[in-house]
Amino acid sequence: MTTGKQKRVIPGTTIFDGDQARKGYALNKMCYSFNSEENRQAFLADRDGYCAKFGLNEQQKKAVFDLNVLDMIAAGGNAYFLAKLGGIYKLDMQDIGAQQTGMTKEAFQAKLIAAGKN
Amino acid sequence: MTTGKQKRVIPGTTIFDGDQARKGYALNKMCYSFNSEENRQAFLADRDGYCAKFGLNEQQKKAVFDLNVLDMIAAGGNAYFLAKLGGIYKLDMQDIGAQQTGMTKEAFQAKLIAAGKN
Amino acid sequence: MARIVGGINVTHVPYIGRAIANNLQQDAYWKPFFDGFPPVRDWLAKVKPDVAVVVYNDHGLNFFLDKMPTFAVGAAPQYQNADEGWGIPTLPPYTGDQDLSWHMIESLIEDEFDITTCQEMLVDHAFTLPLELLWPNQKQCPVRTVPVCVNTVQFPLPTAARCFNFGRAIGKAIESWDSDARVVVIGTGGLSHQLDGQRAGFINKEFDLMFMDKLVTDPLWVTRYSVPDLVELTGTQGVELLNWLTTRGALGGEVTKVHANYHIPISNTASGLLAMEVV
Amino acid sequence: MARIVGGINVTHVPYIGRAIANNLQQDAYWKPFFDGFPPVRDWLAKVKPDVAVVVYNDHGLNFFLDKMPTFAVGAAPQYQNADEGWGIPTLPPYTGDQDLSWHMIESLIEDEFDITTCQEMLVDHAFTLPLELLWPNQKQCPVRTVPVCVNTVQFPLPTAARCFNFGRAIGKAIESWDSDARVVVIGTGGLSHQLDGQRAGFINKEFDLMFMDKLVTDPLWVTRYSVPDLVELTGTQGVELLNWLTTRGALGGEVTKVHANYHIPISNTASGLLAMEVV
Ligand SMILES: [Fe+3]
Ligand SMILES: [Fe+3]
Repeated sequence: MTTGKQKRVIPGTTIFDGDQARKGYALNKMCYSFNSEENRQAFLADRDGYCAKFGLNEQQKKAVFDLNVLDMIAAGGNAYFLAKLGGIYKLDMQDIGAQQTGMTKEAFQAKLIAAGKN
Repeated sequence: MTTGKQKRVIPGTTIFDGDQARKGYALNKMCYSFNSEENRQAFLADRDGYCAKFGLNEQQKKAVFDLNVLDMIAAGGNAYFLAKLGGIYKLDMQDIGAQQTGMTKEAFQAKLIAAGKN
Repeated sequence: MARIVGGINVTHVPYIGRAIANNLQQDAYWKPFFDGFPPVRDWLAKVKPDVAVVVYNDHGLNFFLDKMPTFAVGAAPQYQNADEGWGIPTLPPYTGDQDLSWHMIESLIEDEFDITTCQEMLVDHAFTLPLELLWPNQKQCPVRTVPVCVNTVQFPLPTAARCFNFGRAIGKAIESWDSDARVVVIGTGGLSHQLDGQRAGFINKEFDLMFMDKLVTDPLWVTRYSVPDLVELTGTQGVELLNWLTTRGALGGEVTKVHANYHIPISNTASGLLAMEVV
Repeated sequence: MARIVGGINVTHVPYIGRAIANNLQQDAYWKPFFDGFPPVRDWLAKVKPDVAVVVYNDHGLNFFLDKMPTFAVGAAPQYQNADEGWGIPTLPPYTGDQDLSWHMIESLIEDEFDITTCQEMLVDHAFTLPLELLWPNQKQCPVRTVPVCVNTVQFPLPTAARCFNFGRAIGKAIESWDSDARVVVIGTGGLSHQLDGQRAGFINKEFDLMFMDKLVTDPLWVTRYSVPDLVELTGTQGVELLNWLTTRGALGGEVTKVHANYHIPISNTASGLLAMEVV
């Protein structure tokens, strides 16, 4: 699946390229379905069945069940689609940022504010 | 709706351009739905209701009910989509060609064969 | 022929929709952001555009990875907003300008841009909120619209040079449109932000300010950067600045700055606003 | 690096599917068409391609006017055929080559082709029947595939020059693919035919024969014609010859003719077949 081509490395950053898009297709397709309230409710009512319907693999399903964003990205998830899954659990972007950086939400927010001061 | 721009005139030929695409959107969308057998049956069971569901205007509905291909084209129909409506009635391309040119099917077929002789 | 009155680049973030719905414009957190807009609204009241061409990126509402266009142009009579899954209010539909849409489509394909044409199209917060910010408290957005969607979601993205040239071709199309309409070009997204990964929360004030400056005076400066360079410099979603660059391309040669604002943060984003007038 | 072994252009018509299903290959009506293929199959048996890049146009199966791309490239693991509404048999799925798909997508966007990428894609008779004609009676098509879809449905279509250059960029992409695969490029559609309007049944033998000749010796000759010129000369569906031109572009400079066949009519269409080998 790898092309052998040298990829640009940006620390802490996953570029959503063809390799990621291939790996994550089922996961992202499920997240895309969450534009509909009916689908969001169907997911909450039967997460296992809903993931199976979209053909998520075990890694993807575990990441979704754990609500672990870094694991979802490792499994091919794309930020724009994953955000819709976050929405189901009322996670805002600072919640998601804090989780990924291993910070408290307050510390993450403080970091954002600090970026404006320098 | 016209742009005022001089359009290329090719006798007996309608180019499916933006003007046609705007005019024919509902009709073509209905025809696109005929990729599904279930939809084809739903159309046959209630043509009026099916046309209404896709928002066809009177001109489009009349052309469809009359199965008049030139009228469908005048109403914005595109050949590739209209062919799917023809399929419902088991019209092949020589039936459709004969109808549009006002020939018998045999005469239309003879004309095609003649095109190979010269 | 139609006339381009200028261009406005503005950040989009879903939570702006919630701030507007809850009337938080003068709240301490939001005030530095919302206070950027009155001078731009004054300018709009003066230049009176009839149509807005809005260059934005879809966030998984209208486009999925089954059919992901590099550049898409709307050609619908009306554009509906819809549920994006985040509980922000759905806004009323926007009126299209199909004459301009089809004129642009003709011109862009003639100029060898391989666009996807959309005769039906849902528009997300990246399209609706900038219009809401520029024309607030309207029952119905007072300008007709043409959405232009740039892929900033799935790599490879179009290069900065391609986006700039796409913008130039959009400008050329508008200016050759046989109409007395006044057109404003709006670019949305950016500036630096990264939502995903261990580098989430990344912001680059220095680059953003340089970018806003160069966009007015020397936009080709941006084309020295590859898309991965731009990700490194501005974050995985900071690359939405390609929409700003496309918009700048549409304005052509020289522009003057009407008004600018920059504030960190709203949500996880460095917010920018830049209104430019064609010289 | 991968190697392009050659290109094959071939007419597609839904009823070919019915003729195959009903075993009519030696029927007087169909024989002059089907008899063109054995020499091309012999050549394929000799050059042994592993992958086919198939340049075709969709006929309202995968794409509707809500999202109509100028150029689309498939990137799916598998491509399903499906009901097109005409009662022709649905063929088994085709295996994709995702490595080549993504390599092409990277290369084409870098070269400023604004493609739509399709990670899920239904393929219609224009994709399936040429493969069926070239590799008949197989349970499963013996080559991996990459579908490339060109808009010949909704005007404006890409210009002939753009298609030729798109083909060149496809050729460059294939030849820079780090693989020892052997690739054949297949273009489908045409030649002259017109399904709609009072001019239905229009066929232009003289132009078709000239086109087939020039495609081998001087393909840029075609680019002197605008798309409306090509409609006038070859019919509203005759413009599908843009897929032939794109395929020729992918082969690069000089080619030799392996085999050609031309017969009027099958259905309403002047059928052509042209296999070319890269010099
Ligand atoms: Fe965004
Ligand atoms: Fe065809």
